[in-house]
Amino acid sequence: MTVHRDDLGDKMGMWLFIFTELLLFGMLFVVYAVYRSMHPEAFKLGGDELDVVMGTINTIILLISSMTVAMSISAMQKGNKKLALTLLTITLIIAVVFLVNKYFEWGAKFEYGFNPGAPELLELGHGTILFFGLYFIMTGIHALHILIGIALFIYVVWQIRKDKIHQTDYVWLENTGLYWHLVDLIWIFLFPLFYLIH
Amino acid sequence: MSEANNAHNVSYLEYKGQYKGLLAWIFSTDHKRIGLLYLYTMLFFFSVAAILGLLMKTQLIAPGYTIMGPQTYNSLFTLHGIIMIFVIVVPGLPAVFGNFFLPIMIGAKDVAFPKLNLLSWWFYIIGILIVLTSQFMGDGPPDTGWTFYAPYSFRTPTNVLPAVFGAFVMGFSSILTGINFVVTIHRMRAPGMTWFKMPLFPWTLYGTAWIQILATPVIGITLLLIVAERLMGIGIFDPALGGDPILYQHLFWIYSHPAVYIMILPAMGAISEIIPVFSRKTIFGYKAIVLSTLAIAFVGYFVWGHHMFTSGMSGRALYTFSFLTFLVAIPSAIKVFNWVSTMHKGSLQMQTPFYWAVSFIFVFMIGGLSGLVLGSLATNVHVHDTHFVVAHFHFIVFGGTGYAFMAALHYWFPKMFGRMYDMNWANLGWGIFFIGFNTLYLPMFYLGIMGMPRRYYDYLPDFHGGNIVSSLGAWVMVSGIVIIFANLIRSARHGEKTTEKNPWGGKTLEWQVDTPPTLENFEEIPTIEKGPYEFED
Amino acid sequence: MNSGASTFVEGVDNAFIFILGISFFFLIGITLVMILFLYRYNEKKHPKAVQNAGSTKLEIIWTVIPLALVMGMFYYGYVGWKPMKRIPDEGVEITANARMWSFSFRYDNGKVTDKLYVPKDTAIILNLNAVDVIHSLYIPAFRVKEDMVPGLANNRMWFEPTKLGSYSLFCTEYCGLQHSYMHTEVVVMEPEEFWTWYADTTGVALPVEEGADLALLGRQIVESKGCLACHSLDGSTIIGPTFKGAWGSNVPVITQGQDREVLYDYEYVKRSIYEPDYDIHRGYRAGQMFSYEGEITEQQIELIVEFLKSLNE
Amino acid sequence: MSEEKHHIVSYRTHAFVLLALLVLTGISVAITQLEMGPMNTLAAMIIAGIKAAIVLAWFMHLKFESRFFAFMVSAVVVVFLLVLLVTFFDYSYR
Ligand code: HEA
Ligand code: HEA
Ligand code: HEC
Ligand code: CUA
Ligand SMILES: [Cu+2]
Repeated sequence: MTVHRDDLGDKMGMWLFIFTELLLFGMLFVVYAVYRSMHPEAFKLGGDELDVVMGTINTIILLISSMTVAMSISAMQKGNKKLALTLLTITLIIAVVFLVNKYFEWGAKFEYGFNPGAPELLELGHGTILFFGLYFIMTGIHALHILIGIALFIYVVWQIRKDKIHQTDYVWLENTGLYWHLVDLIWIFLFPLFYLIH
Repeated sequence: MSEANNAHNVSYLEYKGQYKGLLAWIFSTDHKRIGLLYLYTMLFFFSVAAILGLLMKTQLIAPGYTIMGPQTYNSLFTLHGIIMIFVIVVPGLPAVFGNFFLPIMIGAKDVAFPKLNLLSWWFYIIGILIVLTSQFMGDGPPDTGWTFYAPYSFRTPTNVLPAVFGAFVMGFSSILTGINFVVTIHRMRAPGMTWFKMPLFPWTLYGTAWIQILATPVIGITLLLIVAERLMGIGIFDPALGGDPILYQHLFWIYSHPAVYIMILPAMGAISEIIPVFSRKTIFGYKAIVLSTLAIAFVGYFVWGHHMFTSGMSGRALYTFSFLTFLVAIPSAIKVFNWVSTMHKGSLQMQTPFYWAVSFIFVFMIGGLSGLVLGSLATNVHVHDTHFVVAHFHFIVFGGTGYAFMAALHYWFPKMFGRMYDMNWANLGWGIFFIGFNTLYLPMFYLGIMGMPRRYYDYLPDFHGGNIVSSLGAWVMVSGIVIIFANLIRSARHGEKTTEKNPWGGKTLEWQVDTPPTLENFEEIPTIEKGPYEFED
Repeated sequence: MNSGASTFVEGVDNAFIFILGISFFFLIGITLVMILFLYRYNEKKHPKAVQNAGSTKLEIIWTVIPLALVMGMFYYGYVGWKPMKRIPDEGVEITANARMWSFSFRYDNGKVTDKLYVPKDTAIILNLNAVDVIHSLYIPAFRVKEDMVPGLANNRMWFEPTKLGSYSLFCTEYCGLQHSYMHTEVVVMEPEEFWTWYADTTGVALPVEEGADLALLGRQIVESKGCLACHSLDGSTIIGPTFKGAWGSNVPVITQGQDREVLYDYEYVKRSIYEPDYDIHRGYRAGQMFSYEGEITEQQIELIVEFLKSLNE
Repeated sequence: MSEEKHHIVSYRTHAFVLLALLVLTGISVAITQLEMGPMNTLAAMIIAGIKAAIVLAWFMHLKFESRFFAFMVSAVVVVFLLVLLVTFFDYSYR
């Protein structure tokens, strides 16, 4: 069989996939909006329990990582393999740092008994249960996407080393980049909705 | 590669690749083989689920215990619904005929992502297997109905998890098919095939693919939330923890209503192919049909609330949804009118696929018009969750999608298998089936108007009469189906061989390639100059 | 079918007639046209097709006319439905309680019944309540139906019966094993008759006569409250543990995560009925049985206990 | 079949984009510390929307891709917003 190559088609496929992800999270945002409209007070109080500093740090590093990925694509287009690899490695490290932060954040919440099903939480009233339920579900699924992103980056780095991804064929890198920006996009909305409401 | 195995002249059925036997199929990335994989899987599970339906009807032939207890009955309609919806009619025509014919009809050698295509079949099979494990594990088969309504779905002790998770995995399959088709249609049409020279079946697949992409993730996350609810007691839908069970219904139907258009659009596409060919006449109102397809796909996204008219939603939401529901009925009406007009002054060839197509229009009208009764607020309150609804959706899902599937199967059969079926048996099977079908489902409308609720294992004696007729109809219909399937299966293996490229005189590309198609479909990609249905005077 | 049994019937049936009328018109019309075509333009009679690629005029016609018709349908549906949502301020308020798998109706004076008794020509307002999962209250003769959603505030429906008699009342939202047995009746009475019935509250406190068969009375309660849907009398497990031979046994239970054994006595039965999730019988699931507090009086529990005792003989 | 031209975005542009995003993040954190009632959420959402648009346009190259991509993205956003709106026909009037 003749192997046919269609970068634009591949990119289009990736975008379509991103749409499914957007709607998946979109529905969680719908759920969030509904419950917030029912329990505005509890959601404010819940927001106060979250650590704004931690959230801001994570936002900043995620944005930085988005830039490094975008830059690595530019580097690849210019044929600068080494720079591309360095930038991707930085991204990977940031992704891991993000998860470490998340781990500590979640850990603290578990300690206070805000995790689903904890007896302390059950006493706090419906709004708070819903807030933390959503918090864990939404940041949890987001974290899962970060994990997938990490796996994709490892693969891409490996392929670049083997010169399977190179200056004239880098659609994998581009698509992985798109995926990573999606993760960033979602966080852009998660962050104010959970951490910043007062 | 030896001469005999040249991709250009060896039929896809005989091509010898890397693997042999069964493996040559389940690891093949050829869109035609994948189409057949879906077909076989579906025929098998259709038979299973159909037998479940038959058992239910047998139970309902008389009030009280007939052949099973309530727990069995409840798990039967659950499994019946899950299989019929998620395994048969949602993937249905796109996965079988879309995979097989979309690339050929637009002049391409394969879909855009052949490996993804195979992966999607694997997701499908794995999803089915997961659903099936729910039947055999400790706590008993799930008994929630295919709608998994909260909070019952996490109160019941039965195995809801695997069923929900299996449906979730099948969602991936649906999404991947959708992505594949959109990219294929955008990027791989043969030179000269502009959008408005594309046949109607690919058009409907395009609309469907968009719904698959935009709606399926919704059911994905909803089912995941049910899983989270059962495993962790997270409280999103649990009224005891503050959750709102009605929100579950919103999310469920935000997917499942568009899903009914996933089921019907490709069916309409197949009918739009068959009618012009057997009328020897170009399709009437090509553009109107295309636009109505897109309109259904778009508006269909915003009418989900008509499944929830008695759920306790706000009054304003109720009439908004009712209004939108009526709007979405119009494009379907336009299609019906165009089909009938296509037959006007044609030269009608009375052959099996055409019988199926014409009877499709009839049963689809009944199903669709009963949808109008359901879409109107006052009448819906009375017949919601009664057998009227059951009749509506069997008429439109089985009558619509099912009939179109049969029509498509009889239409494309010679091309797919390079063999012909026995026309007389096929027509006989169709006749018996058609009679049985109407005897089975028409009484359900009556039962519903009289007030017999659905998902009732047992009923008051008042409803006995209608149920007897209906149950007898089920048995008539089975005889029809058995004849049809037996004929097709026999013919696929031993039927008369044919290499005739164009047995029905169609004008679309699939009738210009070899029978059965070669591995790469086209020796040379054709350049398109004419529209798809240009029959000469 | 029971035409005129409530004030809604007319509006709903008008919508039915309007929609079904148009539907039959199109169904029969289009079918006849198709049959005519099959006959007239059969290839034998009409070997040469006449090409015609469409007509904008026709497309517009058959977009606009059906659009007008469905707007008519929407209108009739709206008109027939609107009064159902306009709940009057004055009327007899009754609280309808649903649970797996029985209805009970509580009147303002504390009377609780299994059937719904209502006066004719009076607005009846039902406050809908569900304990466990979603149920739905459906009275076909009155053309009313509304889901009973657990936790949903202000969940109400109303109707005004206009004909004497008794009519079926179904649960139409699937709610599990015995969903199809979750039905009862509405009894429409003359207002005077209703109010006399209403004032007679002797049913609230059971008149236990001297020498009555207590176990039999207990059995009647257990049957009417739907306990037997989950608890068998023959030793088998349905959803909950069997009643057979249970009295006086030592039950292995889990109390707030602690394993322990308790004696199956009056206290235990009472707690199981009022606070079922306090002690969970090992091997069974919490959250299946919901509290009957307010629905079963202590006096009734005594009778249930008599019945349980009788099962040991 | 890669006949399309590739637009290479310069490192400088990327750096500016990041700077803009960080500034916007700062603003949104600052603004939400003020007591403005429901306006808080509105402001935060508007800023998040701007940030998202920036990421889509530059980092995700929508600005340099064929117009059809941007059209698809807006269509999806519109569908999502309509779903949200229609859902609130129920919740706003319960
Ligand atoms: C293939 C699937 C399919 C399709 C295409 C449809 C099409 C339609 N459906 Fe159906 N529906 C289902 C599958 C489908 N449905 C299923 C599975 C359920 C039940 C789910 C469950 O609860 O388990 C359901 C339930 C359902 C309900 C909820 C019932 C309830 O539970 O209370 C409603 C309510 O509005 C409804 C309405 C409609 C309408 C208005 C259409 C319209 O699109 C129909 C349009 C067609 C026509 C109008 C006929 C052709 C036109 C003419 C003959 C010309 C004349 C026309 C005019 C004058 C307008 N459907
Ligand atoms: C594609 C969709 C589809 C199809 C085709 C069918 C087909 C049938 N269904 Fe369907 N049904 C649903 C989708 C479908 N159903 C859904 C979604 C529900 C809702 C579930 C829920 O409430 O959750 C439902 C619910 C439902 C109920 C309602 C249960 C209730 O509410 O109480 C009933 C009751 O009679 C029923 C009966 C039947 C029958 C008798 C058939 C028959 O038409 C089947 C007839 C066909 C045969 C009997 C064929 C026999 C074939 C063979 C023996 C094969 C031979 C094989 C070879 C030669 C290879 N179904
Ligand atoms: C929906 C199902 C259901 C219904 C209806 C139901 N129960 Fe139960 N019941 C259970 C389950 C499950 C358990 C075991 C779990 C537990 O201990 O809470 C149980 C436990 C009990 C127990 C403790 C028995 C033991 O062996 O531990 C008693 C007593 C009891 N129920 C009485 C009743 C009575 C009286 C009624 C009717 C008024 C009733 N139940 C209705 C499901 C039900
Ligand atoms: Cu209660 Cu069904
Ligand atoms: Cu629908």
